[in-house]
This record gives sequence, C-alpha cells and structure tokens, in this order.
Amino acid sequence: MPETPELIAETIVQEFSEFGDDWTLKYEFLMEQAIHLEPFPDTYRLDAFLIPGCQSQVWLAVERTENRYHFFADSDALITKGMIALLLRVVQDQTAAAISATSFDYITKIGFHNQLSPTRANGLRSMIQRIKQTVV
Amino acid sequence: MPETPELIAETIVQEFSEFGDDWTLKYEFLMEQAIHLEPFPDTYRLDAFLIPGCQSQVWLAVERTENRYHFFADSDALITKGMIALLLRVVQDQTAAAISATSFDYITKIGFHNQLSPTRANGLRSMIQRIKQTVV
Amino acid sequence: MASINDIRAAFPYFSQGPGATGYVYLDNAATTQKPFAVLEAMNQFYIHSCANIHRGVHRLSQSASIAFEDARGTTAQYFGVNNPQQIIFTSGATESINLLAQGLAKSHLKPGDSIMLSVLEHHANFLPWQEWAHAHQGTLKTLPLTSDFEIHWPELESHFKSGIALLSITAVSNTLGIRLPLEQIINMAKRYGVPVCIDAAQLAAHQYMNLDTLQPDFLVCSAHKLYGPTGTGILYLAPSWLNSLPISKTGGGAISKVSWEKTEYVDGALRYEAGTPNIAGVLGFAAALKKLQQWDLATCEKHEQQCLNYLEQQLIQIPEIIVYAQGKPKIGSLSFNVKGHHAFDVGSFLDRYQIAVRTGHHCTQPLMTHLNVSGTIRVSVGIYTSQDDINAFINALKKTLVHLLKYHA
Amino acid sequence: MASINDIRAAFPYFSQGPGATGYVYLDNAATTQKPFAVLEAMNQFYIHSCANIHRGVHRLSQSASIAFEDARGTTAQYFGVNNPQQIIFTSGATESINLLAQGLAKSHLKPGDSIMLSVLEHHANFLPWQEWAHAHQGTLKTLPLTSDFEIHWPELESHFKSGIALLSITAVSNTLGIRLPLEQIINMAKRYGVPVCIDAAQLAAHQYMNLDTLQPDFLVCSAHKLYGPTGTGILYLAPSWLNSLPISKTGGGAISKVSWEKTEYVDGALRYEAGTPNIAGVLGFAAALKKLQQWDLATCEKHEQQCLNYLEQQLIQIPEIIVYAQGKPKIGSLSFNVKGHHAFDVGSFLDRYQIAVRTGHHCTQPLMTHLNVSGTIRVSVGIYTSQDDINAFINALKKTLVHLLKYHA
Ligand SMILES: Cc1ncc(COP(=O)(O)O)c(C=O)c1O
Ligand SMILES: Cc1ncc(COP(=O)(O)O)c(C=O)c1O
Repeated sequence: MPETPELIAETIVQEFSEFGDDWTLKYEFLMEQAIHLEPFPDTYRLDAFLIPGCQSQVWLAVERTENRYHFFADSDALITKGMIALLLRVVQDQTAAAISATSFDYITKIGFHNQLSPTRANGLRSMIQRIKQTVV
Repeated sequence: MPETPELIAETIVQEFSEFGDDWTLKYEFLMEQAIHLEPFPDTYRLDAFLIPGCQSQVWLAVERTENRYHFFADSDALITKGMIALLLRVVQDQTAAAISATSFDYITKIGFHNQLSPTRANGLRSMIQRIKQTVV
Repeated sequence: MASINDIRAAFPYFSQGPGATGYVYLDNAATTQKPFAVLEAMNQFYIHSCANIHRGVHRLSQSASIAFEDARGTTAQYFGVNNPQQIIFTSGATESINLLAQGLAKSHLKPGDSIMLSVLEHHANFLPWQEWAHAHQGTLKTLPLTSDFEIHWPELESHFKSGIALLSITAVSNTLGIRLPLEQIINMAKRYGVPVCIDAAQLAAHQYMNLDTLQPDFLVCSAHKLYGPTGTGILYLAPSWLNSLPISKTGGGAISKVSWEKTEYVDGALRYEAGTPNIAGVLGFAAALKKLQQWDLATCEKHEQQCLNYLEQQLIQIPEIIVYAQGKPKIGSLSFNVKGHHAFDVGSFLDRYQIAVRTGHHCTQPLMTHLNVSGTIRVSVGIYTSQDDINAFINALKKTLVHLLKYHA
Repeated sequence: MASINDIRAAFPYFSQGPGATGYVYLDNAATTQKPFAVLEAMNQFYIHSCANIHRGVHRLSQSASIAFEDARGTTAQYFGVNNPQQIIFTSGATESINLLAQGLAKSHLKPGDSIMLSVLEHHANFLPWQEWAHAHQGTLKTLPLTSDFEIHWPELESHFKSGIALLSITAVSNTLGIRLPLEQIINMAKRYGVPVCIDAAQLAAHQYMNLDTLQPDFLVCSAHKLYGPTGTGILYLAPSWLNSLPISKTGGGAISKVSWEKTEYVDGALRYEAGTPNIAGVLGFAAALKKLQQWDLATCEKHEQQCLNYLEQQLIQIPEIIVYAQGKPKIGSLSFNVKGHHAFDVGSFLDRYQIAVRTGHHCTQPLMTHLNVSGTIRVSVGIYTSQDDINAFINALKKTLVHLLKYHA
C-alpha cells in the first residue's frame, strides 16, 4: 500500500526544495522523473488514450485492481513526461476517494505553477482533469 | 450674370467675420439663410432628389438654362437648410466649369468645418458631392 | 459604495478630457467614458506581457493567457454565470448576434420558421434575423406590445403555441429606455420550448444581471457601453448550447486537429473564438467590470434612476417638448422631441451649449416608423452623471428653444 | 531612416517591459510589441474624444469620426491604395477571411466549385474555405509547389484552365518564412479570370505592399502583427468588389434605410462595418503604420533579413539542428527542430534562458503533415530585433542542447 497522496506530495516538495531557486536543477530532476516512469504498454498507444489540448502528445491509461487505480502514461516531450510522472507519483495505486481528494497544489509549491496556465501548450490541467475523471 | 463663386465666397466670409467668435450670431445668421432660400418646387419633392447620408432630409434639384445651372434645395432641419443655402449662394446660376472649379474652403473659414466631418449626421460632404456631380 | 465624486475622479474625462472644461456627456447609450483602471489594464498588458495567447510556451504568452482566462472568470462572475466557458468573447454585440444568427442558421432554424423580435430592436438585433428570413423564407413576427409598450400576454402565448423558432429581444430600448419584463417572457417561452436571445447591450450597463437565474439561451453585449474598451463584447451561451451551437467563424486556436480533409474543434469557449482575440480589450473589459462591482452597480442604478426621473419631470414642464414613453420607468435613456423642430437642429445647438446628446434614429428605424417620427433627441446617463449635468442640460435646452422658436420649422 | 536603437527606444518593451531585464522576444510572427505612439493614440482617444462615430451630431463624435476616417486614409496610403473606401476595418485577419468567405458564398461561389490554397496556409486561411467546401460539395485544390516550395507553373496554369473559383494564399508562410511569388501568380490568375485573395498577415509587417499595383482582389491582415493593437484588422476589396461583395455581417451604421420588410445598405466601406468598430484599435493601428513609415519599413526589412540570414548561418553549424526550407530566402520567420527532441522541450528551456520563441504547429497543421513533423520551433524577428538578440538566442539554444542531449528522446 502506498503512502497517502498528501505524504507523497510533501516528499516531492521536499525533494525540490533542495534545489532552491536553481531552475536548471529542477528541470533536470523533472526530466529524470520522466526516465523513471514505468514503460507505457503498447496496447494503450491509441488515440483514445491521448489527452487533448497539449502541445506534446500525452497518453494516459488506467487499470483497476480491487479498489485501487494503476496509471500508465507517456509523452513525446520530456518535460511533459516529467510532469505527468510527478502527477502519477501521488495518485499511483490509490483509491478513488483518495485520488478525488488529491490536491495538486504541490505543483505550485515546487515552482511549476506556470505549467498550470490555461494555455493549451502543456495541458497539465487537462492531465489532472483526466486523472480525476477516470476514477469517478 | 452672377459674380464668380470666388467673389461670392469672399462676401460670405466677410459677412460671417462680423460676428467674430460669437457662434450664436453665426447660427442665427445661418438659419436666416435658410429662411431666404427660394421655395422648393413640390414637383421635385421625390426620393430621387434626396441626398443620402444626412440625418435630416435634404432635397436637391437642378435646372439647366443654356449653360448655367439653377439649383433648388430644401431640408427639414434649419441648420442643414442654412448650410445648403450657403452652398447654393456660390454655385447658383454658374456654369459647369465654374461650379466644378468651386472651392468650398470658405465653409472652414467661417467656422463650420465641423459640418464637413465624415459623420453621416449632417451630410455636407454629400451635398457638395451631389452639386459637383450634377454638372459633370 | 462610492459617491458620484469618487466615481468621477476615476474617469480621466472629468480631469483631463472634455469634462474638465465643463462639456457634459449625455450620450452614454452610444458609448461610455472609460475609467483610468481600464486604460491602465490595457497599457499594462501592452507593456509587460504583450504576447499572443493560448499557444505559447514562453512566459509572456503564459501570463497573457492566464490574464485572459481570469478576465473570462471575472466576466462570468459579473453576469452571475458559474461556468466561465459559457462566456465567449467577441468584438461586440453586433458580432455576437451575427455569429449566433449564422450558427443557428446551420442547424436550429429551418426554412419557413418564424423569429419574433420587438419593435424596439436596435438594427443589430434586427438585420441579422431579417437577412436570415429573406434568405430562408422565414417570417419576422412582432412581440405583441400594447400602445403603452406593455406585453400583450395572451397574444404572446398564442404566438408561442403556433410555433416560434426563436425570440430575440432587447432587454432595454436604446431609444426609449424602457425595459421589457425578461423574467416573465423567458418563463413563458420556456414552457413552449422557445429559445430566447437577450440583447443586453443597454441593460448590462445599468443593472446587475444573474444569468444562471434568468436562464436565457443566449445573451449579447458590448464592452464599450459598459465602461470598457471598443472592439470587445460577449456572447453568452446557455449550457445546452455550449458545444452544440454550430461554429460560424473558423480559424486558429479553435481546433483540436486539422487535416486537408477534416477538422475537429475543441470544446468550450475557445471553440467559438477563432483567431487572435482582442486580448487587451478583454483585459480592459474585466477591469471595467471590477470597477463596477467595486462601486456597486445597484447603487449607481438608483442614482441614475433619480437623474432620469428628475430629467423627465423637468422636460414635461416645457410645453414644446414631447417625451416618448412618458411616465414609464426608464433605464439609461430618455427620448424627446421639440414640437415642429428637427432633432438635428436641437442637438447642434445643445452641442454648442456644451452638451453632448444623440439625435436621429438611434439605429432603430422600425421604432421610428412605429412612433411616426424621423428621429428623436436622446439623453442617456451613466454612473457618473450628476444632477448638475441634468440642470446644465435643461438650461442649454431652454436657450436652444429661444433660438429655435423664432422660426417655425 | 532610424537606427535599431532609435526604434527600440520607441518601444516600452525595452525600457519598462520584459526587455528591460534582458528577456528576448522572438515571437513576432504571433504578435509584435507596441510602440509608445500606439498606446498614446489609444489613450488620447479614450481621454479626449471618446465617443461613438458616424452618427453623432456632437463634437466628440465628430472628432472621433474624423480621426477614424483619417486612420482609414493612413491605412490606405500605407498599402498603396488610392481610394480609402477599399479598406474595411475588421477585428483581425481571421474575421476578414470569414467575412469574405461568407460574402463570396452568397453569390460568387457555386456548389461544386474549386478553391485553391497552398499547403502553407495558416488555419485562418484554410478552415473558412474548408467549411465552405464541406457545406457546398466544393473541392479544395493545392497550389502546386515543388518539394523546394517553388511554384510549378505549368501545373498551376492547367488548374486555372480547368476552372478555379478562387485562389486564396498566404503571402509569407508564418511557419517557414518563405514568400510566394504573388506578382506572377496574380498575373497568371488574371489571365484566367481567377480572383485572388492574399493573406498578408505576415508579409505586411515586413515589406511595403502597393495594392493598386499588385491588384489582388482581396487582401487581409491583422494590426497586432503590425505593431498595432489587438482586435483590429483589415479586409481590402478591389474596386470591382467594393459594393458588390454581399454583406455577411449586418447591424447598425451600415444601412441607409431599414423597414420591417426591407433594408437598403450604404455604399463604401461602412457597408461592411456594421456595429461599433474598434475605434481605439483603428486609431492605434494608424499610429503604428505612421511609425513604420517614419522608420521606413524598407530599411527595417533589410535589417531583419540580415538577422535571419545570420541566424540561419549559426543554426546550420549545429549538427543536431534541422532548419526547414534551408537556404531559401525567408521573411520574418524561420523554423527548426532539434533532432530527436520535442519542440516543446526546447521552447521551455529557451524560455528559462530568457528567450521567447514559439513551438508547436503554428496553426499550420496541413504544413506539419506535409513536413511530417508534429511541430517546429519558430524564431520570428521584428523591426527591433538586433544581432545581439540572435546571439543571445544561439547561446541559450546551445545551453538547452547541453541539457537535452543527455537524454535521447
Ligand atoms: C440595444 C443595442 N443593441 C445592440 C447594439 C450594438 O452594439 P455594438 O455597436 O457595440 O455592436 C447597441 C448599440 O448601439 C444597442 O444599443
Ligand atoms: C499567415 C497568417 N494568417 C492569418 C493569421 C490570423 O491572424 P489573427 O489571429 O490575427 O486573426 C495569422 C496569425 O496567426 C497568420 O500568421
């Protein structure tokens, strides 16, 4: 059983705080998150699993075991892939209730609030929306 | 035979200069011009003789005798009627050549340049245009 | 709550513009003056985050996009709309109605259908429907009004029964200032499944509206009549029309996928906002709406009402004056004429006496025909109009009459 | 003639905006920064003669109307058009094309007709025609271009012979920066009586155009890409179309007479400008055009060219870079990619390194399909772009590559 989303988010904030204001380190760390993302199953690489409204392509698929949700995701852009990896870390294998209640404020705390902008370039908002929708 | 348009225009400028900056006197004088306008023949009170683009209705008709043009005009607004009376004074019974060459700069000189604005409210521009068109 | 003086202090018109020399602006139904805050919002955008929106990865584009979507939120909130996506930014009320008419023409309206309008409509809410009717053998029906501009309810109901494809009406007449009973009209229309479009170009500047409560199908207005910039307006869509109204303007930004053969459009407001919007205009509009909320439009409304009542009281004491819709409650505007004299003459003299009013048909020629006049003189107030302004107007009018009454028309 | 420093001094971007802290704006094809003169023209209007135009008898309306028509004159002159009535003000290039497409759909275009576009088109000059084609069984043909983006003249001629109802093409690709040979295309089109619409949204900001000489049938552009305000654009009509293009937007101001049954429209530009136009926007646009003339756009063009050439020279020395349309002359924009990396990643890093570029499909998805890429990184210059800006960009790009090349995509 994973830690609660709150605890994981706190850990993430902790990890990023070590880089202070150095955005290059933050970006490098973000891209490493992407590298460590579980491989995306080829069976899900279909248009139906694409998230609309991102400049890069983002796939998101989910599998349910008992009352927990396991996500797979991928993107052709590294930064985007890193972002979605950060999102998945907190919701991975959680219950519907926990996922619905998850706050993504930590994105702002770690200094990526720009990525939450309503521009359709990055689509972080759409990703969060899709994650929440898949469990209702 | 009337005086040349230039001379008449000069007279008009002269007349208005007596009022100095007193716009109330100018407006009163303008409206008197309207009163002295030759009656508009009922036979011309037709849509075909209406000038488009004025907030008030303006009729303009012309009769040609030999090589001179005689204008009739009317309006339901006094100020407009005064303005067109001022226009007709200079072109009345002139030749086509004289009318075509007429400058209406005196309107500016007597302080009514506002009336020359491209707003469609007063249509002074349209009147001048129509006068010039009727003789070509 | 703010005093008239506080409000006037917020408008450069009174300190730096024509108002500084005593020129009185009573043409607010045509367009309003703009507060400093609106000019600042636009200048700030142009100086600090001038960028195109919604497609840029760089910070200027991102902050402009955030500001733009915040402005959508502000606008939605101002109009009592919970979902900002229902607010579509356009270039003005006229474009809003044209987009709507063209969208409805593609699916909802069928050849031969009837559209109902009132005799009060501004040409903006008349010509697009007339165009449609001409092209599709449609019929324009008239909202049944008594000679006193009250709704004839049984007649309206029988029209609804016999089938109306759309009712599109102004909330307030821009010429007479009278308000239609939208709430009751919409209620009855809903019972018969008739969609209703409200032209709020005038009302929105004078009265708070709550669209989630009022529940029209469509609503339009222009920012420039609401203390905002020119070139900006909104088209409000009820939830049931959002994403289902056919698109009538296409271009960049509204799409999710384009190929030579086929295009897919996005959902939400962006679907209808093809092309670069008037970004600065939208930000200026939101700044205006915030100001109106800060000053509390409901308080301003009462004050405007007093000005208009006082004006009407003064006018009816002058025997040569005909006030239209006399005695009826008015919002924003009042129209009158001087017996036997042309509105243009009256307006020209008033301008010389330092008063701006509008004269003419006010883009409501069907109403002029109905009233059997060629035009009127319209006085229209704004949130900064003072009783002194009305007194100045009445004085100027009296002086004007001295000139004009020497002449019979 | 003005130096780059003179020009930069005229833009608040460099003294008060992001440029003051060294942020380099290379997204000019999306929108340009605005000179002080543009903001001043708008503020002056709002403060000193804020009024609606063309229908008012009072002095504010008159001076606003004069200013508006003067702006039409300035714009006409800028585009080498003798008759200002041929310039119709719209809310932007997108609205211009939509108005045109809807107008042509009413009379000129017949079901089954063919419209020819290039593969370079921005969605704004693609979707309105695609919409029309879908609704009217029309065909979209492709301007025949070689793999090197040169016109295949014999093929074009045979298309013209077989009947094309309209050719609508961009003057300059907003993605690749390459320019189509408009003069020769229009000449050939005229021989076969094919009307031509030019999308000058990009070209107009970089090169003087003389439309009385070029003689397209239609031309569109947006003010905001020409150092002017958002929410403003033009639709140019050739003399033969003025008054004969059917009206596709109706409302106040465009009419001469309205009755419940029938409406007559005025002649000239106002015919197509229903509703309150973006008055401040138009005045700001004219201020921008005056500045461009003062600085002499022809001189600026040469300078921009040098910047772009220098940029391309630098880029092709970096092995991981693919420059599109490499070696071809470019106007305003250049697109590239980093092999194996997503444009979004490159753009995100560049932004962190203080450089604004655009990444993505640039609203040219058909071209992306043609190039077989999902997007590009586009660098686009303006009259204030300096060689230092290009150097800063190249430095930032090199640093970006250090990050990215650690990872294979
Ligand atoms: C009632 C009404 N509807 C529509 C309009 C059109 O607004 P705009 O000219 O801003 O598009 C106006 C403005 O004159 C109006 O008063
Ligand atoms: C070539 C081209 N055409 C049309 C447009 C559309 O311009 P706007 O978004 O200002 O309407 C653009 C701008 O992105 C463009 O680059």
